[in-house]
Amino acid sequence: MSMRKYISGRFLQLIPVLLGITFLTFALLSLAPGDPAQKKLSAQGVAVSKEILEETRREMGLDRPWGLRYINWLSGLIHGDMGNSYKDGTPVAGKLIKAMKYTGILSFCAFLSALVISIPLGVYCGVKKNGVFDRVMRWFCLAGNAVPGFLLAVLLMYFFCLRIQAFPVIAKGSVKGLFLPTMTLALPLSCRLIRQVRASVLNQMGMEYIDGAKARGVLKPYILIFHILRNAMISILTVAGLSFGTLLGGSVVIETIFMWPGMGKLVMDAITARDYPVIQGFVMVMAVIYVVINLIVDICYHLLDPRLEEI
Amino acid sequence: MIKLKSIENRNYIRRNVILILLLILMIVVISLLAPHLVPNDPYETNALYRKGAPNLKYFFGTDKLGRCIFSRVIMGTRTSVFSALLVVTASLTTGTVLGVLAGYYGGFLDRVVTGICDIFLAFPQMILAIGVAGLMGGTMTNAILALALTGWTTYARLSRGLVMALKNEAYISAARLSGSTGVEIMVEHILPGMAGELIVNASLQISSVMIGFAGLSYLGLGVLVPEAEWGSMISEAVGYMQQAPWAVMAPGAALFITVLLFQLLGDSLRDYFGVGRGGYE
Amino acid sequence: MGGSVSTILNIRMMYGEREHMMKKTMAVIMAAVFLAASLTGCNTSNSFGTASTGQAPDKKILRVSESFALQTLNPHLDYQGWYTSIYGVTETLFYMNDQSTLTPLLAESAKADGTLWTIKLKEHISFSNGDPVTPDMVIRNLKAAGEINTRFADFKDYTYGVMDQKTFTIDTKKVYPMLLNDLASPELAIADLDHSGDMKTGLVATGPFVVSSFEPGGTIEVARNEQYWNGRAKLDGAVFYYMPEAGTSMMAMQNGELDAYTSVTSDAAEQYRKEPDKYKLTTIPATRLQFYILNENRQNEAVRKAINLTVDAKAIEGYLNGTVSETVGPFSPTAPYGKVTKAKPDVTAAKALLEEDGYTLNSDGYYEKDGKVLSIKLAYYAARSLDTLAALMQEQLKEAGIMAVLTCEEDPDGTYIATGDFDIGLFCMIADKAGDPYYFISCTLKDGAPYNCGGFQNEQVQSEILKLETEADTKERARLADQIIQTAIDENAFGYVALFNKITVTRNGVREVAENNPFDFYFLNADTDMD
Amino acid sequence: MSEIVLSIKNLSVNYGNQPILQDISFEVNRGEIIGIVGESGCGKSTLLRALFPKKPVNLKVAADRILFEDLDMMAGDKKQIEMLCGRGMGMIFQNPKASFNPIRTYRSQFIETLKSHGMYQKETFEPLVLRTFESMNLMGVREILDSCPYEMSGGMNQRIAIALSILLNPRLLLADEPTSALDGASQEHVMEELLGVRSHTNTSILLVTHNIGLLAGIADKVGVIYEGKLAEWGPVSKVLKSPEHPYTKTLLEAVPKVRTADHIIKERSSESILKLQEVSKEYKRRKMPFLALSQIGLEVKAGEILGVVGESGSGKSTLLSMIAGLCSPTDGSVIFKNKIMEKRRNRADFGKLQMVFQHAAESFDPRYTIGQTIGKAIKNLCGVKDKEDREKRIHELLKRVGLNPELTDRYPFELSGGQCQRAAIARAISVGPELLLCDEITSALDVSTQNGIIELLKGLVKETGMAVIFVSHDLALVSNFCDTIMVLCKGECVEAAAAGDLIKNPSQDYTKKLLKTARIDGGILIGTD
Repeated sequence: MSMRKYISGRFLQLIPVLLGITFLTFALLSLAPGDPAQKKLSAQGVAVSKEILEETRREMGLDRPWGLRYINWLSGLIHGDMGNSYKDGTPVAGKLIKAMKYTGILSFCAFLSALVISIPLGVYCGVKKNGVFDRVMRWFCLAGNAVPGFLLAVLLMYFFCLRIQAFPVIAKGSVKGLFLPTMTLALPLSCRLIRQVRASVLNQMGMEYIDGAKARGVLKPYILIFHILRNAMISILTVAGLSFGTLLGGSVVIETIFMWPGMGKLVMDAITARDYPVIQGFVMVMAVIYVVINLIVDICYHLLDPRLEEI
Repeated sequence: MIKLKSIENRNYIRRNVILILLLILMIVVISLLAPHLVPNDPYETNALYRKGAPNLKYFFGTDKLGRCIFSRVIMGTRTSVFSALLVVTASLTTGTVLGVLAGYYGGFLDRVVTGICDIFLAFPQMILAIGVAGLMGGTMTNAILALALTGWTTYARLSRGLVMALKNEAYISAARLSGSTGVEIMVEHILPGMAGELIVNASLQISSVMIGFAGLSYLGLGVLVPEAEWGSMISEAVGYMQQAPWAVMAPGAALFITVLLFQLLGDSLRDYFGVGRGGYE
Repeated sequence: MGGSVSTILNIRMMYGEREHMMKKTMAVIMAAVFLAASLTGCNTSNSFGTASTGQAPDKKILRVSESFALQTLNPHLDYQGWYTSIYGVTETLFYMNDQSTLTPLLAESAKADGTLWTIKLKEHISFSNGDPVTPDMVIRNLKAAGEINTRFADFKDYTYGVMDQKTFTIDTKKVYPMLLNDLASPELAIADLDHSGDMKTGLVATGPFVVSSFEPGGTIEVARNEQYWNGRAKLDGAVFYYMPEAGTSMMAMQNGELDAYTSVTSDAAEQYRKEPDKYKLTTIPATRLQFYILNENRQNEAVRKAINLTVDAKAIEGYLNGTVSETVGPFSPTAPYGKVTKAKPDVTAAKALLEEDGYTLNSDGYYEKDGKVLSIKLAYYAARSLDTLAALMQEQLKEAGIMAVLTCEEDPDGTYIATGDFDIGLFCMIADKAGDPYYFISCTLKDGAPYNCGGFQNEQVQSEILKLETEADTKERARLADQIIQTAIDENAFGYVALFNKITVTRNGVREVAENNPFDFYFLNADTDMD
Repeated sequence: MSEIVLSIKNLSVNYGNQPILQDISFEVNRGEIIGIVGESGCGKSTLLRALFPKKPVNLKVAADRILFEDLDMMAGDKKQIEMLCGRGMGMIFQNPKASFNPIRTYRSQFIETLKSHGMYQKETFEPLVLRTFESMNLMGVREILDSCPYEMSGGMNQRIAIALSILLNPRLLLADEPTSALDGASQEHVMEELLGVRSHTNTSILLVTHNIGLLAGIADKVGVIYEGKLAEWGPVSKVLKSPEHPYTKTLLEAVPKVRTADHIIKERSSESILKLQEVSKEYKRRKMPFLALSQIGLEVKAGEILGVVGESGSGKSTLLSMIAGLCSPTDGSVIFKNKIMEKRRNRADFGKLQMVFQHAAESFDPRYTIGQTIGKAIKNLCGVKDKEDREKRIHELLKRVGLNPELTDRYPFELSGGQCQRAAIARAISVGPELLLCDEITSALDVSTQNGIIELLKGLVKETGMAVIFVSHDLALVSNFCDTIMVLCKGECVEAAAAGDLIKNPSQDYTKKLLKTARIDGGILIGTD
């Protein structure tokens, strides 16, 4: 199995998926009610006459059928230009990269803290199955999944910022500003991950080779780390990889509340302002990121479990 | 094959599942009889008693426009629970049918279905939901469509995987040899084999769909303002949380309990059927 | 991506050797590795953003939250001029004072005969880099704005002339009495086009403040313009954070991290009213108008009159607790024009009218005529709390026995405004764009106007509008405007409900942030101060 | 140290509250190999689990005395007993894959085990392993150590597991049916290895198996367990030659012996049921095309029983599924009653040709009763519409295969292995096929139930005159009742001939080797040729 051939194969698969997505988005956008020119001109509620509307629409190229627009958007893409945003004319690529940086950092920290929280707890619950701690954790995880993100965000902000003044409300861009959004993202994620870690640990503990190792008198910590945790990492990694994808989607709500100018916020504004190029660019970048994440998860999969050979 | 747990353990789990099902049934009944259970008209505004504390007339107090929160929560069950059930049944049926066909017949159909799945999966669910709801306008039907559009892929991939595994079981080949047609095999042998796993995922997805609705409402894309839906009630009340905390707590608690119940149902069904960890998102 | 693949490859080797080493139990090492990674993960992040500037001890820096952020500083593009004016960086030839009357700022005086306007600039006006403001630079600004801002496209067709160092002429080719009001719009700000570069990072203009740091789409900091032509700003500087979420601004204010901000939500306002010692709330009716159009092609005079009598603006103002103020005419009470009257809400009179018109009350309290219930279609869109207004109007109409059916549209201009498919059509727009009544009247009452979609036709009004187009004297214009609007109200074609309030919250000790000016595009100025 | 390694005095064991073993007493001397034999499910594996220090959670053990050398296993101090695992007693499992984590190298698992007992020094590790592997003639230490268990065959895994337990030089080795999951060749290697272990390190071995024939060549003493009791105990020659307990007698007869008496050639109509012409099948595994079958040609006449013998992986199941139409040949054609069969089979084709699978319980959908499944086959293929008629035919069929009819409403997991297989056969013959394919239908069963199934098959062939293709890895069993035998090795047909000629004078040496191993199981026992 040559790694390069596999990777290039996976990237080739990306092309049809990308075409599919961008075409779907273009169709969806053109069918949607709401006219970008109208939204742009009357952003501050000032009514606008018909001629000015027509002229702006022509300027933005909205008068041509969407099929045509799709094709020249694609040709633009091939030369690496994702077009300019309707809202302020700045190139879409720049905006996306800047937003990507913020979302990337937030997602990475949230993902890491979720792993740091859920793996030790998950393993402990798995090993001490149906103990007191395990039951408490089960209820904690079920509860953690039942709280909507924005409510958790506001409650955390209210508690941490106002009540115990631990963090400033306006702390965008600094380390302190990172703590609250990371926690708001990490908590629900780790609730799901703990359940997954516990399940895969239990799954591994039931395997026959564990009895084999015990029969040979192998010490407990070795069994835990090298047999149970190592093999369990495979399924933990898959679920974690998938959830990283949703994190990267930039949870719009958290980014709006904590003033974190990530991708979620960017696409949310773009949708309300019908900023088609930004939406297109976002969809494209997300598709690439998603495939890359799946690829990384698969590679780790093959490294950890060499049995899967059918590349 | 399904691993059947030791007998007395299964009775304990079965009792658990029935208990939770009863509680959920109670919620569904509340939502059905909502219009009759409601003490006062959920849409009637009362200027004199805005953001009023809970009292005998208004059990959970009133919101910004003086509407009774208790009756809105009761009415809210109908919108939240039914729309979540609608989304899940829609995505369950489409996803499973496509997944089973792709898994059983394989070949070209399989590539097409997985291709479509990849496209939809490349969208994070929330963003696609926001996209559809935002572009098509914030009505409940659009929100249901949006979440169903992204929900079906989980079932398609899950059922395809299960069918691939079940397809090579001996009793499937035996059934083929005893003359059952493809469709008969799918309906009589494969679907019952997967039913456990699908139901577990369905109940877990109901909870994530409800949270999804709340998120959409917070962004103003969920339900129209006057209509009572927990998500929009919470997002509206978060603004004046400090003056009227009950306005947030009541719908929040209702959503929390219902979602918790469906999670519990999913969890105990998973133990009952002894199925693996189907991914649900 | 290559990086991450190689790290994964050496995870496999790492497992290999560590197993051989086997010095300490692996559990300790695994936990340490995870903790270290998460900590480094966190603190690498502070290398990228600018840490928030805390309150410098000696300097007076005003901290403000704004719900809009600029990508570039070019004042002529779209509405960016509104914000460069809010930041106190740009100024225009004329400006609207608190009574929305036109007052000279950069310009000394202006007079017009027919279509030719001569404007004289003030003596000692200069840019923040010391260069004097020449008529030629002003003309280049107006032309530039005409080029890139479609709403001021006329300015690229006018002919300009320079008389001397301080005066220049504008020929508008056809009589256009509202030229000075246009010149007062913030989009026509005067900037030094030679030294502002591409206006991506800096801007040289005439305002009391200059841009010290600007992060596109994020925070902007301004400092005092030491070479300000019109005195000296009291503040040392100001910071404008981009905070789109109202709840966050409120918490920041309560947490002492903000000094002032505008467009305060009603919930936040109620919270601030609880602590008068800390916060000062100023609420004045601004220029954004909530009104409804009555469809004359669908409902007869009696029904429309009954509707106007039922809708109680005072009660609506009560419900929206402080975000809006009821209004009679479309313009703010302080403006010189728009002095009109309308009938007090009176449900019994409305019912009498309906019964007179042959309607009878049916069992569940709605009026019906020969078997058909009087049900009217109320179309609105879910923005600017029009949805709450629709719900409240529905309740009020129900008392008068009129069944209002709500339909929400995503895009009003594409639907009920264009097709006229409504009995009552709600809309919200800025009525007083630049201190002159003509703009609103031309949009809603003139024949063929975009928002005259309720079948309003009145010969006399049309002739008055024509006269208004060319009338130069402001008093005469006010009289004409009042008469036009009064006819619209009397004919029950339109219903003006409420004007959005401009609510500004300031920490005690903060003064002069244009909180009494009805226009949204004035905030920071030379007199702004805090202690 | 004392001569007796292990002495047990009336041990009784039960799972939860279900008694399994009662008053078992015996002693194991140093360097002695004890064989324990009994039907599957009689509790012989439970005996080993009861002796091992780490016991499954709900296993209750009571005994007057269990002494391991001089350590009292019942009352001794916990720590010392724990230390016995691996150091004092070694354990070899039935499933060869069970002893090692499949995706970690042998080297890391060897080091880990040695380290847990503080016996690991970096320098002496490799030579030590080299010496032990040599003593068990395992070649290529370095390659083995650096490869992973999933890359090795079951046999190799088992041998490496034994090597590892020897490294810890235990005094007693418990082997729980170490060879039953392996095919002939690797079975032989493992046996030799165990004998080697006993002679080199004087370790005593407690060997548990259901195949009494196996013990003949290896065990010093034999114990027979019947209904939880030690029915018979004594030196191997006495027990096997002149058994006292009736159960031991039946066990001995049930072992299939290579039939040397000449086979009576039945007169048969010459009508050929099935003909295969140069059929081959190619799979894509690990990118390289893998030839499962190449150029197989065979012909089966009505009423003929064709035995197909081959080790695991020789393509025998692929052959059957191709004939049944479950998968299609890459080239060559399957001709059934001189009509070429394509991949898409309709109901008529299935009617004439049926198959019975190796794991009977798995060939029934667990959610339907036996009656329902058989009923469906009748409804689909024989077109019997009304219920009573079907009910009657099901009862008749069950009687015919020797099951009492009220089993119709029982679920598959409520039936024993043998009963399930009989029900499967009932389903297959319900449509009166002209060709019955049997895919190792007896290898998962005990020896006694195995004979019952064979008798049933022979009866059915005599009655209906249908042809049977019987696939198995056990040449001795096949030689007993098949008319012709075909030997498969790695997808190629090595040799095919009438049963008698093939047994008497096999032409290929592969067949000779197969015969030799088959003889070891059955032959030595009785001493006939």
